[in-house]
Amino acid sequence: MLTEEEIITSLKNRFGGKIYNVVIAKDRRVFVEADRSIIREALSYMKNSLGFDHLSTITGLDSGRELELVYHIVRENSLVVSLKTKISKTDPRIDSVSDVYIVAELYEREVYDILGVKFEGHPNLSRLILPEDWPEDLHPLRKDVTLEQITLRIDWSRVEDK
Amino acid sequence: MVSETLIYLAQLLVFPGFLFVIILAFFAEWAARKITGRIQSRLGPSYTGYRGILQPLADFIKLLSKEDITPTTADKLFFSITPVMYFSLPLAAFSLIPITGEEALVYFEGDLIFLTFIFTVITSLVFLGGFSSGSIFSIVGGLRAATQLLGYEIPLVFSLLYPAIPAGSFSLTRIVEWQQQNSTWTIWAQPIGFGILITCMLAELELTPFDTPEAETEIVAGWSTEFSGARLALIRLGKNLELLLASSLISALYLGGHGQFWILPPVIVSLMKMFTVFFLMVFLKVIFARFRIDQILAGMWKYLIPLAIIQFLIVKIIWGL
Amino acid sequence: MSGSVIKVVIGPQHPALKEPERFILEIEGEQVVRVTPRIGYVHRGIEKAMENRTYLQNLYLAERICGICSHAHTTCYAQAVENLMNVEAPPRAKYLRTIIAELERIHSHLLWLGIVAHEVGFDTFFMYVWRDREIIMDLLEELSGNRVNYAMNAIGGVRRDINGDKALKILKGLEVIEEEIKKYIPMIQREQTILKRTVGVGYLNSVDAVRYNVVGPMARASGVKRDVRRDDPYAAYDELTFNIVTRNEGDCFSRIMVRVEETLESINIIREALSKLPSGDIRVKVRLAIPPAEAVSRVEAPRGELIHYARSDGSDKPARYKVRAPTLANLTALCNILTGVYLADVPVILAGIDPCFSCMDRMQIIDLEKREKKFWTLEDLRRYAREWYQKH
Amino acid sequence: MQFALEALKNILRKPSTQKYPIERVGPPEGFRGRPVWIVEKCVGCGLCARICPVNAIKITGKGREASITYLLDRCIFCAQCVESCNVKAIEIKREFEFAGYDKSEMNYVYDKKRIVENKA
Repeated sequence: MLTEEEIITSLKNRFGGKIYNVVIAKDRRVFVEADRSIIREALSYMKNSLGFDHLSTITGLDSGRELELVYHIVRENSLVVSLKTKISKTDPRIDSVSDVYIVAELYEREVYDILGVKFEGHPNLSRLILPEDWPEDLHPLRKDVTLEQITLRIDWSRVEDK
Repeated sequence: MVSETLIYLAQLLVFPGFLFVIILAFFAEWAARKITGRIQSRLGPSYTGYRGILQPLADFIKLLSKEDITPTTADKLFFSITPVMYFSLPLAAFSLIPITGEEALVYFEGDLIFLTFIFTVITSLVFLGGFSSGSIFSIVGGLRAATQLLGYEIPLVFSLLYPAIPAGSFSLTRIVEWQQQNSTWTIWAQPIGFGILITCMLAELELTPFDTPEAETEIVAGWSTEFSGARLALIRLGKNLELLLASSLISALYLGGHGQFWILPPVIVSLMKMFTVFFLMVFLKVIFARFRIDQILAGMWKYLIPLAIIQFLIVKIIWGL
Repeated sequence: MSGSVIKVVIGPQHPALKEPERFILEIEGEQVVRVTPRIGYVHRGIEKAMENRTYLQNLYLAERICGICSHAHTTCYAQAVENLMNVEAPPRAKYLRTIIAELERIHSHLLWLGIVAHEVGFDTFFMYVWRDREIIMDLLEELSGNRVNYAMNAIGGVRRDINGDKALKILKGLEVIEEEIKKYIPMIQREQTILKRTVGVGYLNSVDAVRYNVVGPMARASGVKRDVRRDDPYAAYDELTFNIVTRNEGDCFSRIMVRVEETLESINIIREALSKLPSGDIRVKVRLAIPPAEAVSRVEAPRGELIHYARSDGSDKPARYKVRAPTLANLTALCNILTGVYLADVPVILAGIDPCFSCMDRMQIIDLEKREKKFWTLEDLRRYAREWYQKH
Repeated sequence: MQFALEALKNILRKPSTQKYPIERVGPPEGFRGRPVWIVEKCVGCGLCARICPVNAIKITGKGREASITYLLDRCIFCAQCVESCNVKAIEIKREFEFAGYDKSEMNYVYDKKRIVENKA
């Protein structure tokens, strides 16, 4: 049973300065920030060496100036590490982790849908939840997208007047 | 001569002919729904008429008033013929069954074989109806009905024909007569045959556990998915008629038909027996889950056909030697 | 062989699916060779909507993510917000949350058992199970004021108390339910038609269950002993003793049995929680001024692990609120199981994961409230839409 | 055949459904139905309108002169308004049959001048 501190130490030993902003919010909840270049490596290290075999989900969010991805990984179904990374808003690209965690394939498609992040190496990066005719460049969860822009996408002119 | 013809016509059209049978079918549907409801801890139909007895009629009229849609992919000719045939075949076949007494309205040597043939034709109609609808669900449903036929056809025919062996006749009227003369029921000598017949009839009538052709959760309404309005009304009525036809056939073949019982008139006796079989089938339908199509075929060939052959040997030993 | 492959589309409207979702199955004969899911038909845009509502209003929005596990979602939401604010719900509130959560689990599992019976064509059993489920629904209505959206949770506690009178009613109802379930277990285990359709169908071994990150009863039916209630305790679960039901077969039948036995376990949990119920306040007064922070909250919903992630930026609305419902986690494994099975087994397997598609899809929402006009007629909508389309 | 006996037992058992419009069971005590404003108590602070998660409450005017419009078709019956009201001017009724043909008939207006609740 590794403690929260031990996990952070071993992460820091392995990746050094590319791991920062470590917060242990409460028992079993750890928030870590990592450089985007090591995300794939860090996740596969944590899965294979530290026993984080469960990827709960990937949260994508728009923090204003840049986009953020949060990988929630779980060890022994109890210790949750939220690995955060920042990516640029104009050219959002990051390595896909779908070969480390199979389920990531689905979660990455969701993030691609709502934020437009391109996952490099993803086997099938296509729409997951938005309709097929949704505009390519309209990513609903970005902060600059207003409710008006994503509201009422029904073509009423095609509906006959009674 | 003229009056005789008129009486015969009245018999054919009113009692015990078409009108009587159709009313009986509505009543049977109500009874089946009510009993299913009570078994499932529900009320069943309860608003129309006394305890909802008019509900099947109300449904029928409602369906008649609904829009009749023919899919563009459907084969128009067969799509229109199937419901009519599906309704009229069992209705016509009813005149072969001696409900009221001594003789059926129509009888001839070999009418049992004719009845067997009608049951097979009905399944072919199901296949045809499904195939002519042009919808994927209907086609799968029709195909499943045809596949299922491969399984139950042989034991069904066997068990239908066994009662003819002791009676020495292929006429239904003669078989019932034979049972009365010997004051016995065929079921005592041939219980296995009765079991096989009930099982195969469940499959023929597409009732659970053999309702794969219209498995709701897999293929919507199966072969009848695309039918609507008056066609659906006819199909539903036809289904009830077929169910009644099957129960009256079983009661005639195995339970002694209209045979005298206490002081009751023969028509009451035969109706009582008919509804006993009917309720047995409804009850069986309610207490099972659905088999898969491959499991049905395997089960039919593995168990029912050997059983049918055993029954044949028993019958042969008693009467044949 | 590509010539003989037929594409069968299940959904978005299909009787095997109680909610709209589409699965494109490529079949050869009666066997499935490839499955492509297409989700998003009940995508309501809840995550975006949450960013535009206050924390208090979001509590009720979170409740409406799912109708069946509404309490699981609000518990998760309340915990996340409490974490953001660094407050703890009082112990009595935690016990009350546990009791409602377990009642909800019983009702959800029974609902599912009925549906699986319906999928194998056994409508009578479906009616029996749903009849017995009414007892729980009535209890929940009595306790919380509504059959489905209980609105029991508040930020910092619960809204209604369970007094002695209601506790007695719960115990009485549980007795009836327990007797019924115990009667059904041997029936399910011996009824041939059910066994034929479920034993060995939809097999998932324990290695794959871990590899595909399967959660909830589906993982436990494959022998993976994972349960957030024990491993990552929340509410009052760390003070209660209970077993985690697991089975090793990994087929649809073991999924049935795991869920049925879990309802019995839930009954015991409620009894223990009622007997241990501490006295005290049921909620703490909180001021909804939330500092910038982030929180991860996990709950064992009836369908498995539910995870919420919240981030606040100091305003009265969350900066980001993420919900991942258990069905989405099981979707990858589901598609894998479906490959190679018979077409007739597809509904049973689909039902086997107890899918809840409304939970799975969230996001865009039609929100007219920010407009100035109060009531919109259809005509207004049309005009608005035409103008909108001309502009863009 | 496991369910044969159970099925037979159920024929004799009282059915668990009812003929709804003829026989009906009321909701239990504490059921969250339609909220009702007690105009005498209302001080017109507008808190209920602000916290309502679905904006089902509109308030016009100020203080004791305020008029409250309650939109039944938007209401989700969460009873948060009842809980938030500082002067306990909102009560929850046990009513639950709200189906109607016209949305515009589902608005209730609570106004000092008219005192009683009116359908708008």
